[in-house]
Formats: sequence, structure tokens, C-alpha cells
Amino acid sequence: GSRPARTAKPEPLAVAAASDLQAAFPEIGALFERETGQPVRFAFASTGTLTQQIEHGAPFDVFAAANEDFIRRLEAGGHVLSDTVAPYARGHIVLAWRKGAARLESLEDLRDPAIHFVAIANPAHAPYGRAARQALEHASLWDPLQPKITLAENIRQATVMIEMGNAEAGIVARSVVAASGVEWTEVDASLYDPIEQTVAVVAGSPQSDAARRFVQLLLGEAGQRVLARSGFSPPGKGP
Amino acid sequence: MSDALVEIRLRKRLHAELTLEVDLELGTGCSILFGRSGSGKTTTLCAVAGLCRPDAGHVRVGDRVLYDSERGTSLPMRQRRVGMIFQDDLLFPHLSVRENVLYGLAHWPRQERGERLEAMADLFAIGPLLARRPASLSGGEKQRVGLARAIATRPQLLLCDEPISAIDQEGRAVLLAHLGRVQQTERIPVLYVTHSVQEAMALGEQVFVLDHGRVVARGTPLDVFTEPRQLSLARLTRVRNILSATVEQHASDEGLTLARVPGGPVLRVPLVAAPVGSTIIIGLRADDVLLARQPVTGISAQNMLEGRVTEILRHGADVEVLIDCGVRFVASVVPAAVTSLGLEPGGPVCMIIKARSCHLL
Amino acid sequence: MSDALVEIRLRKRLHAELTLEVDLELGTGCSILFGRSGSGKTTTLCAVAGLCRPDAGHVRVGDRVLYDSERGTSLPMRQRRVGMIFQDDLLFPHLSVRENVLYGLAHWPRQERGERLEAMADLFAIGPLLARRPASLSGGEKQRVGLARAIATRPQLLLCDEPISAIDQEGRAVLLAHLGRVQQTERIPVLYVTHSVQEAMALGEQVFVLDHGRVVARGTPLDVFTEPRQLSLARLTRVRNILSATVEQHASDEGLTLARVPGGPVLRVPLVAAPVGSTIIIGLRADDVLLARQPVTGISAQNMLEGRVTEILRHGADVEVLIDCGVRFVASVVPAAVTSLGLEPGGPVCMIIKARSCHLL
Amino acid sequence: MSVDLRPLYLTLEISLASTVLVLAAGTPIAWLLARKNFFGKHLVDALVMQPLVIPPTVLGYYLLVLLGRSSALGRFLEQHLGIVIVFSVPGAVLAAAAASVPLYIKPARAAIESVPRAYEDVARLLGRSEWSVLWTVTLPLAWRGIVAGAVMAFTRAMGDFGATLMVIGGRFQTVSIAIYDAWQAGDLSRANLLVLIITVFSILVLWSVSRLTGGRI
Amino acid sequence: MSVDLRPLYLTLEISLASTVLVLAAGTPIAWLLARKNFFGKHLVDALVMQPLVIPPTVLGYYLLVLLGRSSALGRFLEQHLGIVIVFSVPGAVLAAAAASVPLYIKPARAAIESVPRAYEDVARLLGRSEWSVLWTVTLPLAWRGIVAGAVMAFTRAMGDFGATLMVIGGRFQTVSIAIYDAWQAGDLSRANLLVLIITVFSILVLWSVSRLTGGRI
Ligand SMILES: Nc1ncnc2c1ncn2[C@@H]1O[C@H](COP(=O)(O)OP(=O)(O)OP(=O)(O)O)[C@@H](O)[C@H]1O
Ligand SMILES: Nc1ncnc2c1ncn2[C@@H]1O[C@H](COP(=O)(O)OP(=O)(O)OP(=O)(O)O)[C@@H](O)[C@H]1O
Ligand SMILES: [Mg+2]
Ligand SMILES: [Mg+2]
Repeated sequence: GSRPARTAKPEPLAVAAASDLQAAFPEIGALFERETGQPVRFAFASTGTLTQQIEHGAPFDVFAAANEDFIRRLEAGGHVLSDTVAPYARGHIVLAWRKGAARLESLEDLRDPAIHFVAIANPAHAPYGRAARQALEHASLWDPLQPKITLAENIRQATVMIEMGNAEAGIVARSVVAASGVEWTEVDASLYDPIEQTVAVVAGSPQSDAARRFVQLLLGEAGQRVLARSGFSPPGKGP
Repeated sequence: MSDALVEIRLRKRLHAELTLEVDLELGTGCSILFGRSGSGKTTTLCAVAGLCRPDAGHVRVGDRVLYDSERGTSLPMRQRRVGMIFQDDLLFPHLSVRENVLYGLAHWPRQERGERLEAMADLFAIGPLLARRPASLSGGEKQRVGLARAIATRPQLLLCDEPISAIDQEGRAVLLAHLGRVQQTERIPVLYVTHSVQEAMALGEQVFVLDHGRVVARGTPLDVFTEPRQLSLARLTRVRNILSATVEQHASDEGLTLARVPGGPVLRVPLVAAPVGSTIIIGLRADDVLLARQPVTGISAQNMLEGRVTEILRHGADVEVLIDCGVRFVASVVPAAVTSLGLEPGGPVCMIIKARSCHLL
Repeated sequence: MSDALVEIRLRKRLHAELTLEVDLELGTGCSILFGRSGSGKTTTLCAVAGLCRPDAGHVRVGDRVLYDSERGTSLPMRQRRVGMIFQDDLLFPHLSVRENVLYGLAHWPRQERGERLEAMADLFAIGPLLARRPASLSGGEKQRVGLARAIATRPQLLLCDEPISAIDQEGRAVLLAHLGRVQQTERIPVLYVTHSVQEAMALGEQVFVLDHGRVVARGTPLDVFTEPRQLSLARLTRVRNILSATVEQHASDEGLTLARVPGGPVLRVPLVAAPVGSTIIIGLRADDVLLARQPVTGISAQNMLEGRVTEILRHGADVEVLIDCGVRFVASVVPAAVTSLGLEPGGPVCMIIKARSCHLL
Repeated sequence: MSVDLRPLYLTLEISLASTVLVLAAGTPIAWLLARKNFFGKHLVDALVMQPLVIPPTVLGYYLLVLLGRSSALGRFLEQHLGIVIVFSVPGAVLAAAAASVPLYIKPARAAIESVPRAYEDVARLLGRSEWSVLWTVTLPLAWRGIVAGAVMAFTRAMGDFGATLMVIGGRFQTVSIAIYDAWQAGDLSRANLLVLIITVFSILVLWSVSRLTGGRI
Repeated sequence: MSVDLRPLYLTLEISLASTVLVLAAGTPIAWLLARKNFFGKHLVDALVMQPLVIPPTVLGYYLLVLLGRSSALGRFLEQHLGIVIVFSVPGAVLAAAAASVPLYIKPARAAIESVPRAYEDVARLLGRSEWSVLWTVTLPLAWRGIVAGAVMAFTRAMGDFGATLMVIGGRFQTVSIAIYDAWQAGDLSRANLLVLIITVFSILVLWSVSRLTGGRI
């Protein structure tokens, strides 16, 4: 329930955010609160889950997805305000391996028989998983590596698999490895479609003004700085 | 429709070889359902209570029809107002003895409930057990609690399934007396299952003998248990002579009471505590009747009754001699005795009966 | 340590007012534990079987110590080799009658198992029930299956807790005979709980009377039940004579068997199906002994035994005459008979006993 | 490390409410399945188990479809009664209840079936109504199974993550969600701490149930 | 829409194997909890319930910590026996078993406790060993609770998603995972179809269990 607010704190802004933003967004929330005095409450889940919730009227104000498709789907259904749809960051996949293990230079190195398992997010629904698959396909490694490919529910789980040593290597998101204990190297961005993480204000948000301000903060310099530190690059640009 | 207080007609197939088919009419009073193990006694009670469904029949208590297969009536158990005491106690294991007894009185006013509990506790001597759980009771104690629970609710019909089989003879006598009293003060018709002649005699105003699912004999205990042609009964029981007599005189120094059997002889029986003029019922086993050609003297037997042989029934090594001496007696002897005494129908005979062989029922 | 086959000493506090404290010594044969409801009979059996733990005591069967509180011994139940028949049947509800009876024979060779099952089915007349589940059995049928299950395993000690209370008198007689036979052929010591004197007489070689947790009388059924000073017992029982006799001759046309009581008279009893030379046990109620000053003729009684009065005991209106005619007999008469016959200790007396009064136990 | 205890309260609140709901809705169903024969009983029996078969998140999704603000029922409730079930604590309670109800019904049914009918018949003969028989005989004699089912339902509700997450819409955090979030965020020590807290907490709860039910269960 | 049936077989295989495992491991525990008193019994009782309290994914994670390739046990198994438990069907079985074992132990325990000890004593008096008593008396008389628990464990294993997913590494797809994947990908009609399939399938399974256990579960 709601408590009687001593300092008349406004109702927090509800931001639905993709799981890969878990490292970056709390800081942006703090920025927003400092700037507006209004706190932010985040709900982290997979983009698919959040999309379903919004479609069924979840009371979010802002939705920061891990890609563009789901936002477009919501837009088509009138669940987000079209004029607020904007890419806010571009995600990147990286080749990661367990700390202390032999360094990997390229995707080719995944053929190494010492590598039994290669963890990626499930390409069926995770944007970074799809990117990983594309990269492997372009490198003609998808089929030969099949026996090694290990799917995780999301990019974070894929990272955990590497971290724990269950998979010797994997292709995960740059935004996730930063905060984890794995070593990594970039994957050539030309090998996969750019991951345009897109944001929008949820239709029917009772605080759409504040929501727009949050989106502006996210797209603005301060927000971008935080995102960059977390391994994202600005939307529509290279690494 | 008969004008009996309770009418029970039931048919139920139990297995390939056994179909229960009974037809009982009960009055206010205790009716005994007597019969060997497996004859269908428990099943009869269950069908009356509604615990199992007969194939067909009609059960009426007073003007309430509990079951009628033709009209499709079958009252739910809770409306039958039938109390039942089960062969295997079926006390609620999760309730104390007190709660068990009070269980059927939930809707009674508080005070009456308390009084009834007390009355039952006194009657069945379960006062000290009230706080206990059934699991810790002895066999006989369980049976007493079961009786108290069923009787507490003042049912309109009481069904007792060998309710005191685990109770010792002394306690049994006390309980039987209590039961008789309850049954008389509350005027509840009782259907009482037992295979003890003693119980049947003590309680029964009426006996139904069940055999293989059918009523093979019915009537007063006197009639039923003395009917000599009831071979199967003869084997079940031993008391064959039952006599109703009037107390004529007490000879307390001799330890004797003289009792006259209406239309028959005066019997000398062990001293009884019944006033002169009152009626007592005397049971005498056919085995206990000694026969002689003529009266003999110098023996301890107190009764010497002359009569006439009316019939001699033989079944194998068993011989039963029916004797008329105003009332009918049955004597059971070995075949050798018939020849050595030259007994024959119509001939005279003398019955020698010990006073101690005459049991007060 | 006593040299009895089975030694049972137990102490167990049951509740504030009742502490069980028994001390029994059994031989091969049937010992009766007799006592009113709640006297601690079931608890005694349970403690012997290991179903409940006594506070202290010692239980030995042959040379096997089942329990000893001082030495801290308490054999696990499965090693006690004790068979028990329970007051509330406790048949396995999920097994058929056949499986119940076979349950204790799991480790027997296949063929013996089958034979034993057949023997038990015959003995207890449960053949037609073998495929049924206990839930559908009648009360008496359950008890028979319980007996079969316990006896099948050939235990070294058999504990029976009112095993035939739900069985009719005819079936009871048959079962008692069977039980007696089993007990004799297999030489199993039996501890048998009952409050029926008939059963105690039929089976018991020894009786322990329990009252409020203590053994208040012990001895042969004759001694215990004829011990006239046991007033509480007198109320619980009817006095009887028990005689062991050897079959001497069959007179089948007369329907008689002649049996000699060692050191005593020859008794004429109803024809029995026992070979000449075999030993039978004859029960005779004290009430059934008729006394005369001298032999009389022309009566149906087949036995006329001369003896000598050893003692005359009076309690109120009851008189018991103890008679020596090689073995001791007890006759129960009314006071009037004593005077009219002029009976006195040391004087001659003649006992008149009907063949039919001699019951084969 | 400072730990926000509000999720713990919320979890307790939700799981208690959910358990009450499960008991209220599950007991009649368990009883029907145990004691009555009706057409489609097997189907009901199997359907009742479905929440176990479907991934909790998807289960939550179906709840959204059924009760969400764009569903017929949800719209009706919102427009006429002003009640929004989803994305609220009641929604979370519903989700937790949906996820845990099979865990109650199954053992409760088994326990009720194991109560000898004879005792119920005795109670009926003593004049008690079906309702009264249920409360004074059937359920007390089935209590071990009932309590086992209730404890499982409570525990499951406490641990529910997928269904709650879906329905609660991130507006509140239960301990499960907090654990998952911490774990997702790579904050393992926080996740472990939370697991430890919920473990200790649930042990306390189970232990008190043990004590309350007489040391057995 | 073409549906790949392999996940169905795999699901059946995993859940059957998991149920066998649960029965084998859970029965002794249930029996101990029901019939023996030992120090820390309450704790064991509560610990056994923990898999219900922890989000399945995190449970899977703990399994990985315990059995993963860099854990002591996992390393030993891999180096000396060449067995890798994670990312394999045995791993999925273990995960499903871990997630479902509380659902078995709790009702099994309650059912065993409800068996009157007198029957066990009778069996002992008839010379049977404890082991034999357990098999011929205790478990048969507790069968309703046992079957209820086993059915729940089976169903839960069939529906396990979080723990299995974590351990199986997407190298195989169970129906649950397929549902989740389809649903996450926004392919609702596929998700619904899969739910329908697993529902029908589980109804068939539950129905056959019903039939096998004499129409009464
Ligand atoms: N469901 C059943 N299936 C087959 N036979 C049954 C069933 N129920 C009862 N019987 C049989 O019907 C007969 C009558 O049973 P019932 O319980 O009425 O006997 P009873 O007269 O009460 O005997 P007892 O004095 O031993 O209690 C028994 O032989 C019993 O085995
Ligand atoms: N756990 C217990 N707590 C209190 N009293 C008990 C307990 N167990 C038995 N008793 C009492 O001990 C007495 C003896 O019980 P027991 O069952 O041995 O009697 P019994 O001689 O077998 O009687 P019955 O002939 O009625 O079966 C009874 O009065 C009973 O109530
Ligand atoms: Mg009966
Ligand atoms: Mg007893």
C-alpha cells in the first residue's frame, strides 16, 4: 500500500526495462530523481514479458526495450505513444570467456576442441541471442558449433554460465559483461544486425509528462553517458 | 401397511449364495435379532440406518417412512433419527469421550446437553473416561461409550449390534438392566443383535431368528427358544424350556422359592428376590432334565414332575423327548436312555430337575 | 528364574488409579487371563508382544528372554515369535483374506505355505472367504481370519484377546474344540483373554484372574472357579468340574462313549469322535451334578458315581459340596438338599450325572 | 549490506492471503473430487493440476488474459466496480493462489478419500448436516493431508516468481522477485543473502506450523 | 502449424526419470520424517521444502554451483568418469527432481503418518522386517498420499521450466521451455497450441494414473 508521504513525494515513475539494463538504469533513475524530485521504480524483465504486460494494461509509464520489434508491436496496438518511440542505445555482443582461461581472439577460436560449450541467449526471443546467432552464421560457425551451443533464457544467464565455468565461452552483451567476472573481446559489428534498444512512453500513462522527461533524460547527454559506461553505444552509430 | 410401530422389509443380495430377505415388525420394546455369524444381522441394521442401500424394501418408524424402494423414498441418514451402536465401535478417534457423547446433541440447549451427558455418564459408568480419547480405552469401555453416544440423542429407533460382547458377565448384567430401563422409560423400539441367549432372554420381548439371510423363527423368546423343531436353533442355544411362573412362597432357610407354572406344576427354584405373587421367568436347559420311569427318592433334586411323553425326536445321537405335564417340557437325553427307560410316546415319565438347574431370566 | 515354560512379570502404570502388576507362569497349554472389563488384560498381552513398553518386568518364552528391564533387553517384535489375535481385528485392509493369512509365512517354502493356508482355511472355515477383503466380512468372520493369521505362523507363544467374542455359540464350540486341538498338537503355550467361563473351562489348563491390574487368583480352572472363597469370582462365573479322561470304548448304538478318569470313575458321555485310548477333556457344571444318598435305578442318567463328601461350603443360598471319588468333584445344590439328604463331611454320597451333562471341551 | 524488508512483509502478506484463498476454493473441490462422482471428474482432476504443467510466467499471462484490463471480466470490474485486479497486490495473490492451488487440492483430496466413510455415516446418523460432518469429522480426520497441502501451497506462494512477476507488473517486489532481480543483476551476494533470509524465514514459518499442529507434520 | 513432437518425448522422459528419482530419494526421507524422531527433524522438514521457496531459476543456479563443471563434484565427475551433468538430460532430470521433490515428500509423509501404527506392529509380530513392513503395509496403506505426491511431482517435473532451463542450457527443449520460448518471442498462437498439447497430454497421463489406481487417485 501507499504510505502517507511526509515530504509529499510524488508517485514514482514506473519504468519497465529490459533485463540488460539492470546495471545502467538505477543510476539513470537516481539522475532523474535528482533532477525532478520524483523517484523512479524499475521493473526489470525480459522484453517479451514486459510487452505482454503492457499489452494487458500494466501501469507502466515508460518502456525501455532491448530491441525495436516489440516496441513497434506495441505501437501498432496503440499501447505506446508513437511520438515518443525512439532508439536510446545500441547494444553490442562480445565474445566472452572465463576469467583466467586462454584468451580468445575471434569467433573462429570457438572451434577449439577444448571448448565444449558456447553459451548464448536464446535466439528465439532474446535480441542478443539473435545477434549472436547472426554473427555465428555470418562466420559460418553456426552449424559446425551446434553441438557446443548452449542456450540461456537471457543474456544474463548466458554470462553466468561462462562465469561459473559451465560453458568455456559465449557470446553475450557488452552491457552485461562489464559488471561480471568474465573476460571478453569485441565481435565485429558487421556480423549482426544492429541492436537498436528502443524506448517509448506507455499509452495511458497518468504521468506522461514526467515519462517524456525521463525519455529525454535517457536520450540526453547525461543518460547517454551512463549508458556508454555500461557498454552501450549511442543509437544509430557504430561501436 | 401393518399397524406395528416399526416395519422393516428388506431385500439385499450379499453374494452369490446369500440374499438377505427379512421382514420384521417391532413394537416399543426390545426385539432381538438372533442368528449365527454371517447370517446377515449387521447388514440388516445397516440397511435400516441407511448405511447401505438395500435392493428393495420398505422401512417405516412410526409414521415416518425411512425407505421405500417402490416410491423411491430414502431419507438421508441424518433425518432417520435412528441411533446405532456398532459392532466395531466407530468412536470418533479425534474427539474425547465427552465430545463423542455430546456429538449428537449439538443443537440441544446448553443445560439439557450437560444434564444428558451426566445421565449417560452415570448410566454407563463412563464418568472417569470423559476426558480420554477412544484410542486409550479398553474394549469394554469403548462399547459403553458407543452405547452412551447412540442413546444420548433419544433416537426414535435404536439399533444395537452386539453392543456388550466385550463386557464381562457382571458388567453385562448391570448394563442389560440399565438398557432395559432406558428402553422402558424412553419407549424407544430397540432392534438388538446378539447371539447370546442370556441377552436375548434378558431384554427381548420378541425374537427374530435369522439364518442365511432369512427369518426362520419369530415370536416371544419363550416361544422361539423352546420350539423343538427349530433344529438349527437348538444347536445355537441350550436353553430350551422357558417357563413363566408366579411366586407362591419363599422358603429362605432352605434356600428355595416355590413358583407355580400356570396350568402346570409348582417348581422349586433357588431363592429369588421377587415378592410373592409376582411373575418370574425360568429358563431350564433340556440337558438338565433327568428322566425316570417313576419318582425316585433320596436324591438332592428338588423337583420331581410326572408327565406323559408326547413325542420323541431323534437327530443323530441327539434325542429330544417332549413331555406334557400341563405345560410342555423338552428333555434331551442320549439314545441309550430311551431304550433303558423304555420311553415311548403316550407313556408316563418322571422328570427330575435340580432346583439349581432352574435359572432366573 | 522359575522353570515354567513362559514367565511373565510386568509392571506398567496405566493411569493415576491403575497400575498393572502381573506375574504369570505358563506351561505348554492354554492359560486363561480372566477379568472384568478394564482390568488390564489387553495391556498385559500388548506388553508381552512388545506392542507397548512396560515400566519394568521380565518376559521369557522357553530360553528366550523377550524383555528384561534390568538387563535392558527388549527384543524387536519380529523376533519375539509371538502370535497375537487382537480384540479389534486389525486385519490388513488392503490385503485379501488369503494374503492376510499368508502374510506371516512369507519366508516359508511355497508348498508348505499352500498347505498351511489350506489347513487354516479348513480349521477356521474361512475357505469361501479367501478372496474377499476384510471390509466385507462379518464380525465373526473377521475374528476367524484373525485366528488363522496368527496361528498359521506357528508362534512360540499365542496371545488371544477375546478372539471369539463375536461368534455364535455353535461356532464357538467348534472353534474352541479346534483351538484346543491346535494347542495340543502344536504344543504352543497360549495366553487367552476372555470373560466367558465357558471358554475358560473349555480351553484353560490354568486361569489367572485379573482385577484392577493385579492377579487376584490363579490355578487350574477347577481350583479357581471352584474356590468358593473367591466371592467376586463366584459372581463372575459358574462353578464347574473339568476332567481329563481316556476313551475306553464306544457304544455307538447307544450314542455313548465310555471314558475313564485316571484314578477315578468311568464316565458315560455322549458319543465322541475320538479313537479309543485317546485323551479327552470333559467339562461338567457343578449345577449338573445331582446327589443321592445311594444309587437309584430307573432313571435316564447314565452315570452313577459313589464317593465321599469331603467338604460342604455355604455362601448364602449357595451350597457347594466337594466330593472325592478318586478325583474331586464339585456339586452345587440348594440348602434344602443338604438337609433332606443328610449330607455331612466324610459321609457317603452318590452322584447322578446325565451323559448329556458331560461336555466335551 | 542493508536489506529492504518490505518485500518480506509483502511476500508474507501475499502468501497468507493466497493460502486463505486456496483453502477456501480448494477445499470444496478436493471434497467433491474425493467424495462425489460426476461426469468429467477425471477432467476436472487433471485440469486442476494444469497450473503445475504450464510455466508460471505463462500461467501469469493467462491470468492477465482472463482478468487483465482489456479482458471482458477485467473491463467489467474496472468500469462498474472500479476494481483493477491485475498489477496490484490482489492480482499477485490471485497469481500465487493459481500457481499453488494444485499443491493443496491433490493431497487434500487424497486425505479426504482416506477418511473412512463409516465415521461420516456415524455423524450423519447422529443428526449432523453434510456441512457439519465435513467440518467436524472429515476435515479433522484428514488434517495431516490438509495441513501438508496448505503448507505446500503457502510455501509455493511464498516462492512464486513467474506468475506473480507477470501479474504484479513490477509495482511491488516480493522476495522471490528480489532474489531473481539481484541474481539477474549479477549481485550474487545479495541474492544469496536474500535466499538465506527467505530460507530462515520459511523455516520459522514451517517450524511454527509444526508446533501448532502438535509437533507432527 | 507444424509442431515438433520431440520436446514432448523429452518432457515425458525427463519427468518420468525425475519421478523415479524423487520416489527413490523422497520415500526414505518421508518415512524418516513420519516415523522417527531425531535431532533437527524440524530443520530437515523445512529444508526439504526450500526448493518451493526459491525461484526455480535460482534453484537451477544453485544446482549449477553444486554440480557444475567447476564445482568440486562436477570436476571430479568430468575428469574421472567423463560425465558432465550440466547441459545434459541427466542434468535436466536432476533439476526437475530437485524442483519437485518437496511436492512428493510432504504428502507422502502425511500419508505415512496417517497409517495406524497398529498395522505395522501386527506385521512385525508376524515376523516381517522393517523393510518388508514398509513395503507391504506402510506404503500400501499410505498409497493415496503417495500417489498424490508422485502425481504432483511428475506434473511439476513436466512443467518445470526455470530450473530445467538453467541446467539444460537450451540444448534440448522440453515442452515448458518451448512454450516459454514461443511466448517470449511473441508467438502466442504457437504458445497456446503447445499449452493445449501439454494440457491434453497431461490430462491423458493423469487420467491413466487415475485408471491404474482404480479410478481413485
Ligand atoms: N460386500 C460384501 N460382499 C460379499 N459378501 C458380503 C458383503 N458384505 C457382507 N457380506 C457377507 O454377508 C454375510 C452377512 O454379513 P453380516 O455382517 O450381516 O453378518 P452378521 O450376521 O452381522 O454376522 P456376525 O455375527 O459375524 O457379525 C457375511 O457372510 C458376509 O461375509
Ligand atoms: N493410554 C492410557 N491412558 C489411560 N488409561 C489407559 C490407557 N490405556 C489403557 N488404559 C486403561 O487401562 C485399563 C486397562 O485397559 P485394558 O485395555 O488392558 O483392559 P482390558 O482388561 O483389556 O478390558 P476389556 O475387557 O474391556 O477389553 C482400562 O481402564 C483403560 O481405560
Ligand atoms: Mg455382525
Ligand atoms: Mg481388552
